[in-house]
Amino acid sequence: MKKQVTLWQDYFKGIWEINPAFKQILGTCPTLAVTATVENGIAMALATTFVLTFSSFIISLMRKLIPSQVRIASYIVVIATFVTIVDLVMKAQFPELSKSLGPFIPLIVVNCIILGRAEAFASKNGPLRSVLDALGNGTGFLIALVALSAIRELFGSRSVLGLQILPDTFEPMIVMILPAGAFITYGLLLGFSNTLAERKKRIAQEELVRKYKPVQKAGSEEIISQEA
Amino acid sequence: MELFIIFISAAVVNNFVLAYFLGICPFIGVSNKLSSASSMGMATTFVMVLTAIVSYLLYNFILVPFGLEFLQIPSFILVIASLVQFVEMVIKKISQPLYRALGIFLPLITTNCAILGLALFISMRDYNFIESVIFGVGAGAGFTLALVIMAGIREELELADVPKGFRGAPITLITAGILALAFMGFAGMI
Amino acid sequence: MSLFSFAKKTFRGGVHPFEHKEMTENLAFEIMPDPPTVIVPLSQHIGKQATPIVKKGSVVSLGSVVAEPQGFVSIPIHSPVSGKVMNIHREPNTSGYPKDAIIIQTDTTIEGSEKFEPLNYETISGEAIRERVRIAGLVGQGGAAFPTFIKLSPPDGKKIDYVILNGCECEPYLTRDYRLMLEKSEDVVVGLNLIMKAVGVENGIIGIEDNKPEAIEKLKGVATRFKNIKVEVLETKYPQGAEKMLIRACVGREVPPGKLPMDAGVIVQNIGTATAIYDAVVKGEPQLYAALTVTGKGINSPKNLMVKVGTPLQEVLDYCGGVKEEAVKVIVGGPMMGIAQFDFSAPVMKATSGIVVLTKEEVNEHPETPCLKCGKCIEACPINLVPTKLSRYSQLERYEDAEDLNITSCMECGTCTFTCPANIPLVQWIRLGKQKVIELQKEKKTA
Amino acid sequence: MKTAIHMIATLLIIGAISGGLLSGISNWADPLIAMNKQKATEEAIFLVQPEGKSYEHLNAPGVEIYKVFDGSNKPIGYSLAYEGNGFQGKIRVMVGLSSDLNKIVSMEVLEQVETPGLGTKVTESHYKDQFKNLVTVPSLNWVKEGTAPKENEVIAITGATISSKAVVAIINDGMTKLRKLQQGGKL
Amino acid sequence: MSTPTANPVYKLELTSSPHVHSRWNTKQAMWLVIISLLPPVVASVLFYGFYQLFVILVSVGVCVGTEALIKKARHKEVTISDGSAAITGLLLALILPPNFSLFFTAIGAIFAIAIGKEIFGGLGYNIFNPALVGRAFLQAAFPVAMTTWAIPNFSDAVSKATPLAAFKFEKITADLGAMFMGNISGSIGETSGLAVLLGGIFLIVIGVVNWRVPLAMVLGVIVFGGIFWLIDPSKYPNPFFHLLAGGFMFGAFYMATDWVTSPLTGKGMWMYGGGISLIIVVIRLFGGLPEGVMYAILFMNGFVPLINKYTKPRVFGEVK
Ligand SMILES: Cc1cc2nc3c(=O)[nH]c(=O)nc-3n(C[C@H](O)[C@H](O)[C@H](O)COP(=O)(O)O)c2cc1C
Ligand SMILES: Cc1cc2nc3c(=O)[nH]c(=O)nc-3n(C[C@H](O)[C@H](O)[C@H](O)COP(=O)(O)O)c2cc1C
Ligand SMILES: Cc1cc2nc3c(=O)[nH]c(=O)nc-3n(C[C@H](O)[C@H](O)[C@H](O)COP(=O)(O)O)c2cc1C
Ligand SMILES: Cc1cc2nc3c(=O)[nH]c(=O)nc-3n(C[C@H](O)[C@H](O)[C@H](O)CO)c2cc1C
Ligand code: SF4
Ligand code: SF4
Ligand code: SF4
Ligand code: SF4
Ligand code: FES
Repeated sequence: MKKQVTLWQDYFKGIWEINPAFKQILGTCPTLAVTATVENGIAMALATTFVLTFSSFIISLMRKLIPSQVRIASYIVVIATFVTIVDLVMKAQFPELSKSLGPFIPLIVVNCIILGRAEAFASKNGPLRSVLDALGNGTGFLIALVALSAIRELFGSRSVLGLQILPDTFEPMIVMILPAGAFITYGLLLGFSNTLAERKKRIAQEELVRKYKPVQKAGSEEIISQEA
Repeated sequence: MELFIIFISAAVVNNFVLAYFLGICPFIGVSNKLSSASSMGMATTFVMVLTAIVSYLLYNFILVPFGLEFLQIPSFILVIASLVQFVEMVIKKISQPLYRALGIFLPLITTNCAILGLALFISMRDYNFIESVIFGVGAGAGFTLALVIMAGIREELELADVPKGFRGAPITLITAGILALAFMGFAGMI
Repeated sequence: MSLFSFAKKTFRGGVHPFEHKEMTENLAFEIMPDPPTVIVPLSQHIGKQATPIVKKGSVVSLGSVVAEPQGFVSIPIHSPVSGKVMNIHREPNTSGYPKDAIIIQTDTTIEGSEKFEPLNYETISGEAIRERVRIAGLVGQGGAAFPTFIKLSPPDGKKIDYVILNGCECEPYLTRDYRLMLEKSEDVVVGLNLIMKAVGVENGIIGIEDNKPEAIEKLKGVATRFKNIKVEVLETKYPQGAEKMLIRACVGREVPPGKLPMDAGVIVQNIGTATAIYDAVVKGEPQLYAALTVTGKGINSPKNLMVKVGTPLQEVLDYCGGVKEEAVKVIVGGPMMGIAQFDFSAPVMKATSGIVVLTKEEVNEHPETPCLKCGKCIEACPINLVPTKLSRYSQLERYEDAEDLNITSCMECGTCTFTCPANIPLVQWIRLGKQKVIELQKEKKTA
Repeated sequence: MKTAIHMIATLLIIGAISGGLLSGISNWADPLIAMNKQKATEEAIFLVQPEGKSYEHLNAPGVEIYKVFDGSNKPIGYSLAYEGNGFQGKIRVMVGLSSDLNKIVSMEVLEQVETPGLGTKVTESHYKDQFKNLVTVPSLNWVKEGTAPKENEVIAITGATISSKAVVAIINDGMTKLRKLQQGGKL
Repeated sequence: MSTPTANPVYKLELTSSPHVHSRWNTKQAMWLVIISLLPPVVASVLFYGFYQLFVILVSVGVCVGTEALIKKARHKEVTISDGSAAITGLLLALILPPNFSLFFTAIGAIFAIAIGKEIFGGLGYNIFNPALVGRAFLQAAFPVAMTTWAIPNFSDAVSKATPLAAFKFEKITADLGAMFMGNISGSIGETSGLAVLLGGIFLIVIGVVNWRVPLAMVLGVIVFGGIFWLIDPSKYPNPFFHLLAGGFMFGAFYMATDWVTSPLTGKGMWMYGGGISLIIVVIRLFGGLPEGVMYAILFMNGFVPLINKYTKPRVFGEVK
């Protein structure tokens, strides 16, 4: 029973608690670069998840065999191998998509999410948990990329996933699919998610104060006003 | 003139950070203090130039002749990793103060996609040797420029009343967005 | 504007507040009658407070010594009236912190007064001048109340080239130095000559702002009789009277941060200090009077007064017709550097130069907004600091950054606060930060 | 010493496995990739020469030029691939030309990184259709909207004058090179 | 120790020195800027008609409203009466093309205040000029609408192209006299050089605007533009064309001089003004875009913190 819980935990924490794009602020470059359309965003997230999952799996299997001095180098080779596989497959089967993602597929190699999870999790845990962790982080990354690209595509091209949503009278805001729009949208999303998280924390804290100091009403107010 | 254009294009018009989204992590991570930003910029520029040279040689004299292009990604990344190690060792030998200034930034550079991106661009665009070097210098200068501007702004913002949730990465991204708007003025100059 | 003023001698920066000197500049000094009681603080100077040599109930005569100096940086204190010692204890003080004081009830029936032997200023030796200045208990009249005899005894090895008399009176409203220069021109110049003799210096300069043409005229006339004394006309600008600025304007030297004027080979004394030296040497009088201006739109009849040291502020205000209802501030000193008062039983001291009573309209206060980065404070700071950053660092308790930006060089002239359109209390924050930085520096030294 | 051997051995083994795996996959992928590329080029060549049925890659220095033949193997003209700077970056075009090089059959934009919604309008038909039957002598020219174009002129897109101008300039550039080749009898 | 006999008769303030203050305050400076903008406002209505007044009203209204909302949401004092948001709105409207959509205007105004100003903490903390941030956003979002010009009233011109666009794309140099009076197309506020000069000189004379920045820009553009003109007068326009064309004057007097986003020190202001003019000339002569004043000012805004840091004045008495 307990094990069940931790396994779920391994998967779910990647979605919000340690969401790579919103909490760890890793993998920023692809997050910004490929989110002009939802299609690209999803493709990028899937490619990343693929590499992340397989390399986590392999690295977790080999974790006891690799001497720690050449740890990073070995990880990089493993990751680079999977990235090359993705790159070649995409080029062979989806030439259009491969073109629009540009150099960002090869760059998955240096995406810090992958090396980060390899170092922080896969090198210390068994294959099952590592794969779940990788899938969780991949899902978190996917959610973030979809959120970002949906906003950008909606305002920048009036559509989501190629389907026109906003009416023709709405002039598309080209800036949203330009670098500036990417930075600003990501910044705003991040800011609002932080604000939300902070408010949650504050409310929880107030709750605690109220619970444990039911008599000192004035005192609790003071703490709140200090927070604000 | 061609070389000058490559330089300006890499440094300003198609700035790696603000137009190509490469090296955003160090851009966000190391831009909170001016001193570390300029050190990081210099270290990265140095590694970029070396990478440009080595990856040009590797690609054109080993991978292509032997039909090993599919090993491009693993070999580039290994080369970069060993280059950084090598640079670290050399700096440690020749100058302790420089090592202390740059030391902690060097390992970070290994996982900096701007460097790998640079190597990939060089092979993709068929630059010749001199062009590759100039491209490396330009990209490094552009990276340093963006990093240093941002560090200056962030030191200033520490004194500002930025909403709590927006401090740190969010305001940095938004500032980068406005900077990217400003850099658009240089479009079409290449 | 500042483009056209390069011809006149001055320093970089500064501001020009409304002067408002017209209220008192044409009023001659009146001598205020002795008050019923005087409160004589034991510390009216920088340095250790003096030790009382009288007790409760002692009878003292005018000019007799009531407290002896304690240590080197200290001075004796003389009784400003004849009377009986009522008590010796803590009393309110114009500095805002209560201080030990001797309270004397005036008794005009007590006969006699003590004076020194008058000396001939042409034949007197430097040594004798210094000794007279010491026993007469003179302190600088420029505001800091530094014991004057110490300034007159520079350590061996320091070569002093100039003595500058500070006749700027750059604070708005105040006209004490101006009236002294007009009414006692002779004493001022002779006083300067005595200072030059005491420190063995050849060159004397009297620096006067160009808003005081009559004083310039008069002193130039008297100075022609003396070799090596000249009058420099300076641009009217606050804080022209600050030592470092004055030295820069008159002789073009800059006193480095943390150094004293004598390190630049200059000694600066106030006009009032010069007349006090004259009185002590030539007339043999210890310092019993404070010359001061009582002014501002909040006082009924502004005056220039000679007031006995130890007179409570309330007495002085009452003598000048009392405070108007619309007054919002009563300041001892000038409006730029002075200290706002809440307790009018605090006494006038040796170095008190004025009491300014301001109304709301004169204070010109507006709500504070965040810094607008207009740069006016930087342009105005005579020390070339960056007040906006210093105050913000101090506010955010980033004292190390403040130290790096030389917060300790600030002379707290208040020019920055005066000029700031955002109405930020810059110097107030800087003062706080400066104290903290100095504390931290001390801690570091002892650690 | 033992750890050193261990280290090197590990790396070598990982490297060998990776190399083997990749060479396998690349053996499978390379022909596909090459085919994709080939197909794309071919499509473009015939897109600008609708009558074309076969082509021949001419070996000309500095330009990518194809001679195009119709069903009866009669040469009907050329397809020229050429590139130059647009507003944001490189623009690559394919131009179908008559055999005497004096007329454009049709024009296609292969690659561009112009601003979406602005410069990308050069790929839309109302712009590129203007190039059909355009006279290339003495050279192409462009005019602003509201002006009647001559037989060698195209109307620039409002808001994307720079990109429109760039396409014209790129074609002119390519034509200059071609004419030199033509004079040298190399076509 | 005696108890202090606090005087009950007077309401005394016990703040520390200095006890007097100059006539300057934030609100007054801002309202003076608004007054100084009257000539360009009048000129815009004269040249392009009454509709422009609606654009101005929408822009000002939305800016002020956005600022009030954000301050409320952050539980801060609502400070719209200081006039700074109104200036942003006014300036934003004046640098838009004639007959601009009111909806787009509102979007620009929201962006200017929310992203250009309040996200940095509001008045005094923003790094970039809010009105220009708003315009740069609009330019990038709706480039076609932002480059659609109109022919001003009283003009006998036939082309809607701005002098800069005409120069860039057709190599036509406009008549300098017409450019000064305003008989040329352009953004509604920048059209008349005369009106801008009137307001700008007013600001300099009353001391709101520091003269160094406009002077540095004017000298800079004459020098940098002049160098290219001397190199090849047939290819590059004469420097006075640069001076009168586009938003140069408007930028130099009203926008580069924004206290908040320009350097603190005199030396810094020279560098800043010079940098702006260099970038303007480079963009105009070599860039893809016809005009670069907005980009140049925004770019140099980004440098201001660095400039401030390295032009810190020498502390009095310190030897370097
Ligand atoms: C901001 C500032 C303004 C000053 N203005 C004057 C002034 O106007 N006149 C003056 O005599 N002293 C002024 N002083 C004091 C002088 O710096 C200096 O201490 C004094 O002239 C020394 O003379 P003393 O020892 O006789 O007082 C000022 C000091 C400061 C910090
Ligand atoms: C601790 C201390 C020691 C001083 N020592 C001397 C001295 O030896 N010689 C001298 O001429 N002035 C000396 N000064 C006086 C200063 O130069 C200066 O005149 C005094 O602080 C008053 O300046 P102000 O009125 O500008 O504030 C000393 C001041 C202080 C605070
Ligand atoms: C965000 C942005 C993107 C732009 N993208 C393009 C572009 O892709 N192609 C182009 O020719 N001009 C582009 N421009 C340039 C302007 O639209 C320029 O003013 C226009 O090309 C001039 O054309 P006009 O004379 O029809 O106004 C862009 C401008 C901006 C602000
Ligand atoms: C001289 C002066 C110029 C100004 N220029 C601008 C400007 O160009 N754009 C703007 O949004 N606000 C301007 N303001 C208003 C205000 O300073 C600006 O909104 C701040 O940047 C907000 O923090 C100006 C204010 C002054 C005093
Ligand atoms: S490693 Fe590169 S891709 Fe990954 S987040 Fe860092 S900078 Fe971006
Ligand atoms: S009051 Fe201040 S400014 Fe005036 S003379 Fe005295 S020290 Fe100087
Ligand atoms: S108070 Fe200090 S910081 Fe302010 S102007 Fe005077 S010396 Fe400069
Ligand atoms: S004078 Fe005030 S508003 Fe201006 S820069 Fe200094 S602190 Fe800021
Ligand atoms: S106030 Fe003008 S010089 Fe003192």
